[in-house]
Amino acid sequence: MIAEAVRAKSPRQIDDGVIRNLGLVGVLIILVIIGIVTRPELYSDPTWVRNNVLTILQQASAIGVVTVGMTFVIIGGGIDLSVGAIIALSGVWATTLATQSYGAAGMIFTALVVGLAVGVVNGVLISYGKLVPFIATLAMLVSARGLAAQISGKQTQVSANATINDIASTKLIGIPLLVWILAAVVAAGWVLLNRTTFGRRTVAVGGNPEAARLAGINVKRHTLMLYALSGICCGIAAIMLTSQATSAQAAMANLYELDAIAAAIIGGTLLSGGRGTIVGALFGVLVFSTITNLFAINNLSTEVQNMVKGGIIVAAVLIQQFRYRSLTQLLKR
Amino acid sequence: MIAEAVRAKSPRQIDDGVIRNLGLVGVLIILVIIGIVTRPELYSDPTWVRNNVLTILQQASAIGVVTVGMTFVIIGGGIDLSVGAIIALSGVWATTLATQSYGAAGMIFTALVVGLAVGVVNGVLISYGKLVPFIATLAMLVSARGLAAQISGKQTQVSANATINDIASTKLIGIPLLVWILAAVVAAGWVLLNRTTFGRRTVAVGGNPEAARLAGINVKRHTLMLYALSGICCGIAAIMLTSQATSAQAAMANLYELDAIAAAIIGGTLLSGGRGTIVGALFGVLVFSTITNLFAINNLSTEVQNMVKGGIIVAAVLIQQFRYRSLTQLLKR
Amino acid sequence: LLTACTSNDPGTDAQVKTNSSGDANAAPGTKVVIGFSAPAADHGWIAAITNNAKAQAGAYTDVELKTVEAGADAAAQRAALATLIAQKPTVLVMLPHDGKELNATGLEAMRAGIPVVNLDRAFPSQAAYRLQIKGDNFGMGLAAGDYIGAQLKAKGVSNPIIGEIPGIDSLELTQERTQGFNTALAAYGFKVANRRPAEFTADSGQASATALLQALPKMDALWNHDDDQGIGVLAAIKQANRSEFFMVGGAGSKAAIDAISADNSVLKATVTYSPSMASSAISLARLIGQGKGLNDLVELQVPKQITLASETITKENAAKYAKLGF
Amino acid sequence: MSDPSASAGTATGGDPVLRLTDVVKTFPGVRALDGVQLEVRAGEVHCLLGQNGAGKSTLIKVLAGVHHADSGEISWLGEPFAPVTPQAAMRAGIATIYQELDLVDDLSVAENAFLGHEQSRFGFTRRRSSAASTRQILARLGHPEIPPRRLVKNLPAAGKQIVSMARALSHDARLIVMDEPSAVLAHDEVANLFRIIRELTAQGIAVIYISHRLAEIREIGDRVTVLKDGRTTAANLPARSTPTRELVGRMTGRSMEYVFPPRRPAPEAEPVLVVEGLTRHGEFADATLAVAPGEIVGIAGLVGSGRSELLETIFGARRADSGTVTMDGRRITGVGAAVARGIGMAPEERKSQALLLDEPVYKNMTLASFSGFAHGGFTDTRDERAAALRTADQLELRPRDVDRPARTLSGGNQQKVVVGRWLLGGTKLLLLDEPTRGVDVGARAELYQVIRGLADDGVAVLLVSSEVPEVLGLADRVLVMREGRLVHEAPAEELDEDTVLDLVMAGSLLEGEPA
Ligand SMILES: Nc1ncnc2c1ncn2[C@@H]1O[C@H](COP(=O)(O)OP(=O)(O)OP(=O)(O)O)[C@@H](O)[C@H]1O
Ligand SMILES: Nc1ncnc2c1ncn2[C@@H]1O[C@H](COP(=O)(O)OP(=O)(O)OP(=O)(O)O)[C@@H](O)[C@H]1O
Ligand SMILES: [Mg+2]
Ligand SMILES: [Mg+2]
Repeated sequence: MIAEAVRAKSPRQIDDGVIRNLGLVGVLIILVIIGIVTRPELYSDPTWVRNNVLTILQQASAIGVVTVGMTFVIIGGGIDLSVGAIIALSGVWATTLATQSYGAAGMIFTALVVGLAVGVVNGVLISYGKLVPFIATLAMLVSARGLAAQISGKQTQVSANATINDIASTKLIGIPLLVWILAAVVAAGWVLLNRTTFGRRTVAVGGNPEAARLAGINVKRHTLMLYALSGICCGIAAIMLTSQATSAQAAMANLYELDAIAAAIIGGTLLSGGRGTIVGALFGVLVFSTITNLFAINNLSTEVQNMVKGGIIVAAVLIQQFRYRSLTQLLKR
Repeated sequence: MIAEAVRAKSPRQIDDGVIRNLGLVGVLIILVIIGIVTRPELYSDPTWVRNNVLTILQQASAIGVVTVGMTFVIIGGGIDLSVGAIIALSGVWATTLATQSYGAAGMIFTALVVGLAVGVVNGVLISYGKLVPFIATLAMLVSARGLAAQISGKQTQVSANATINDIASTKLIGIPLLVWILAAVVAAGWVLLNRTTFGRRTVAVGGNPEAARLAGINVKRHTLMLYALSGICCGIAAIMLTSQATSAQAAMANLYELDAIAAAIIGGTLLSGGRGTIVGALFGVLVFSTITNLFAINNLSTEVQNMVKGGIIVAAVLIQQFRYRSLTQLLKR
Repeated sequence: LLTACTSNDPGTDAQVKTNSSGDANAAPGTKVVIGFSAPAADHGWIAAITNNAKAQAGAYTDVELKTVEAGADAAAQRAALATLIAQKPTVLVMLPHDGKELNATGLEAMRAGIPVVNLDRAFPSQAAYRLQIKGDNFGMGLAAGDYIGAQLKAKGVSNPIIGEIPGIDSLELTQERTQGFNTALAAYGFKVANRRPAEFTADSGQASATALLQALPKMDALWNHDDDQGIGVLAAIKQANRSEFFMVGGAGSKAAIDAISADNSVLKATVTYSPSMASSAISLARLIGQGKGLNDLVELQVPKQITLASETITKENAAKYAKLGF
Repeated sequence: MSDPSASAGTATGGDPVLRLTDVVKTFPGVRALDGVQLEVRAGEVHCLLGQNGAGKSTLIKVLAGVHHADSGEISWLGEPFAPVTPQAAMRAGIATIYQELDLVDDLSVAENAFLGHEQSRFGFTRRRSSAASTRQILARLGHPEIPPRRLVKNLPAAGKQIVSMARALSHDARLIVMDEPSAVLAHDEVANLFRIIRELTAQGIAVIYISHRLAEIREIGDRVTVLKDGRTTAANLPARSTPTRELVGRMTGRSMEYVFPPRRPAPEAEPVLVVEGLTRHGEFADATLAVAPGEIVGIAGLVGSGRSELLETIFGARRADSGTVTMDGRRITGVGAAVARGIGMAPEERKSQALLLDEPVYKNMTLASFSGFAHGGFTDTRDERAAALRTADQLELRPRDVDRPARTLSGGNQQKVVVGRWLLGGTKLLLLDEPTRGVDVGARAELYQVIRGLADDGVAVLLVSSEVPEVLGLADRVLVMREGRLVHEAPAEELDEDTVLDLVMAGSLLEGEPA
């Protein structure tokens, strides 16, 4: 009987996602322990530790915002290779002399609108032009960086706007504004994915597009909106990065696409779509920025750093899988 | 009557792949026409045209070999982000002073073995370690480049071996040896995919791994072999590139993974696996290298070049789709 | 501080030298077609190289400049140069992606009878170029290390904590700079405490500097290889509220020189690696094309090798260098 | 949206709500609908009958706005009707349960039920209220135990079917179309379904019901329309009184009886397959059985009793917690070993477990045997194609075209491809899990002949089916499975349908489940 089948499976009640995230928390803890063991003198200073946590969070903020958008796109069955390029284009456009003359509001507005516009173009190409997402956004990557180089004359454009530049150094209740922005985007992303029709339809569109269509969902329009959302996230990230670097240039946010996709996947998002969690994606980003921090405080050379990094990523995923399996096993009893 | 309709001949008989490839040939022809229109004085010289074709083919040769391996991996339901890094590691390992002391054969052997070994590690992580291919090969990308940097001490290693260096300048029957190698790899790849049980398994494993497993195919072992195959292709490409540059370094073949994946997909390979063609992948590579050639003979600035390139890629895919649709329509009658 | 000097306007700050002082070489001579190729610019220094070359060529009535874009990597540059060589320019000026990887192309051009001016990144083979103009990467690190060593010694710091932010670490030029830096520091008995490479971009500079500052809660001196990424490095320092150390830059951008003369940040000096070498390369390529030599030299032809000295710009001499900033 | 005037009428006496005239729909190379006529009245259960590939699913997809008719007229509630999207059809009051499950695995039961028309406020889903509504619908469907917040991927196949039905009921529909809803349901579930259908028709809601099981049509149907090769060959036959001969004749163009091939006296032989104490915790326990060459052993049981899991574990596709499987005296440890020893399994879910949808039919048929056709690693597609064509003829595959992608076959024909795969190879033991699911009456008889023929040639067959008459008619020996345990074993001759049903249900009756 279905009744028994249903009862037999009750351990599943505890969400896969939650267990996976627990695994990532475990990975984070292990990374911190490695840090403590290797550099005890630093970790013995509470102020330093506090600052270190804030630094890690701050360095995760821009890429974290991008990853939230990316997670939506991937859950919806797509991929966005153009996020780094969108950031560059938004950042460069927001820091031209002309835009800067409109002040901070003008710059923020420009970055968001450029991000949104590029996202919409991606979305239209993919949903109505029927281009494979990989190809469409790869083409956009190339074009948007080209346009950014054209606009900036390949120069680093310094931001003269104190308000923009101050975003990166402002703190609220002791926590950097950038981290608040990340928190807000993650919270909004979580609500959007889990508590709105938009989010639920995203899962449907990515998980079973045919079923979504049969259920009367406008799959094309929804797909378009996902890329637009990713574009807006890139616009936000562009402002954050511009503020951090007090400048923008065509080569900024290099390879952010890889980092964002990797973070989303490590966080438990299925590359083929239909499943993923925002909190997991956040943890994915944190794992990467904690690894970077660990390398920095141990002064590893680039080549050793790279060799080790691959190993850590593999280990992290294996630990997470192991925890996942053993936990489900445990809960089954 | 259905029976009659069937006898009328199902158009599916004419392979989707063939029609798609016809579309890509169309794209190539259009690109050449653009070249003729923009630089008629060059195209009026038959020797130049002949040389230009050979140049395009030669530039396509190393990436073409990589793309063949990548196409197998993708058809088999995976992805290999580490191809560029494998090339770098193979190339660097093959050009250390120690290896060079074994002569050309030693260098070639080293490159192939290193490529194979890294591919096997990828395969083991993915099939037996159950890592997502994206993450496993991304980790490998980072590690292999790190190792290559370590081995080379971040120096460009010059090849002192005349045999190796001559590969790039040798011609057989007027056609560069590198082009012959590409032709051989493509031919072998085509036979392997379309005429052997290995190819059949690849399609099954990528198309429906559960069905393949239940049909008695050893999905894990096969997956491992696919990454090993990709690794060997990278080893071959490493020798080709080393010969062309008469040197190798840790940063060589940068972003080849993106180019190879893009070429495979443009050639009609499904990113989700289960479908793809070797000939299409070759055409995909040729489209990219013809675009580069077009830019070079028109001396476009990098930024304009990039802006235009995205547009050309989109247009190429749209043309191909259009031709695909109208051809199937035509054949329906 | 940096806010006043956006470099959004390429061209105006290009460095041009016309020999105006009644020099015989300045007089128009036979027409020279100069082929030029440099890697795709995605940061300030390379962009300045191309701009300088164009501006310098524009200053001569007898020079025609044919530039080809070098694309994304050595392979692309090889392909681009193949088409350029086919057009038989009088002289070829080339800043390769990688000197070793493009050595073969240099040889090919020389064999085809086209003198090659090899800019910045050296060809290993002597036969591959007619003239080599290089910045001094090792010397740059040496200069930075010397400045830092001297300053710290003067201050009487015995066991200084020194940070380093190089550019893209896989490049050989980065290696040479770092080696020079370490050599100079070793002379003072100092060494680098932490080294976080960036990617020649401001945002990567910010990220690397943030990591470095976190790893070194107290620091005495910092060398940042590249003033363009230095914009981000300085931003990170400000965001971290740190000022207990001083910083030395690299390359010599206008923004950096201005900051040094304003003396209101941790940036106290920068060691030059001037993109003006592109202007010089065009001038000398013209002379080679016309078979002329350098006036102050006894020899009748342009010499085979020129290595620019890396100079240290400090508050004291900043005014003099202001016009060379890029 | 129940219409009080309609609900007053008798089941067959309502006004016509839907009328199709000369509807044509072509796919590349196939005229799937070739002039269909259909009339459905309010409050009736209108059955669609037809062989696999006759066009039934295509017809209902035209109604649902998934496909668009090439020509012909549809009138709905007296108005011309041509739904452009599924949404349009739903808004017009037509809800559909598709033949292929159309659920989203990673959404909950409630979210699936209300997908596309979520209960929401300002875009925020109203989780509590939609859970409550879902619970209500599930209770109505006789399954209050399915938690609305459970992810659908964690439900067994039958549970998924219930969710599909819940989705149809969540719409305020005036016509509900059901495409083979009973295919994955067991006996008691079907009774449940019929109860709901009766409730619906009593409210004046019209139902179009598609099934290959004639007995069901007799029980629930009011009128029958028969399709053959995309055409209506008979319309509005009385469902209860039309003789089977006539129905089958109209479907197939020849007269055929629903008969089982005669059994031969079982040869005395040592068993090839021996299963001892096989256990997977939570699925089945202590299964001990043996199958001899030339013998057909059937396993009867309710949906969810663990039969599929048992079969898959025997095949090595799942790892046993304890117990052993031996074939010809050799242990089976994994699928590779099983296939190498000559075991073949036709799994339960053809789309996810068996088919390469984009590959041609012949490659699907030879998926387990292509290396046998190969010479030195090089495939021989000519031989493969020929062999596939022979099997296709055996199973009446239609269209008889082995080069067409499996995706374009009708549901029943896809099932034939999956079964055909194992008829091709030289298997010594065949594990068949619901081999006739969705297969039409005519082809079913053929399939029985083929299976019996194999047994006569010495192949051992272990068969799982939710249709008790099939198990009784085809098998030599029957095992009854209840809640993961084999509770009874007897020669098929000694059992009848009622006895088996009693044995099968005992557990659930004790638990007081609604019958
Ligand atoms: N998407 C498609 N492309 C091409 N042909 C198709 C497609 N869908 C269905 N067909 C063809 O249309 C015909 C009718 O198929 P349909 O699914 O309507 O049959 P059915 O009566 O539902 O059969 P079954 O009882 O097996 O479910 C078949 O020949 C089938 O192969
Ligand atoms: N994906 C799954 N994960 C864990 N347990 C499962 C899964 N699917 C089924 N089960 C368990 O296995 C038991 C049997 O499931 P299933 O419904 O497949 O049985 P069955 O007898 O083969 O029925 P049928 O084949 O008629 O649908 C159920 O009680 C259920 O608890
Ligand atoms: Mg059907
Ligand atoms: Mg089952």
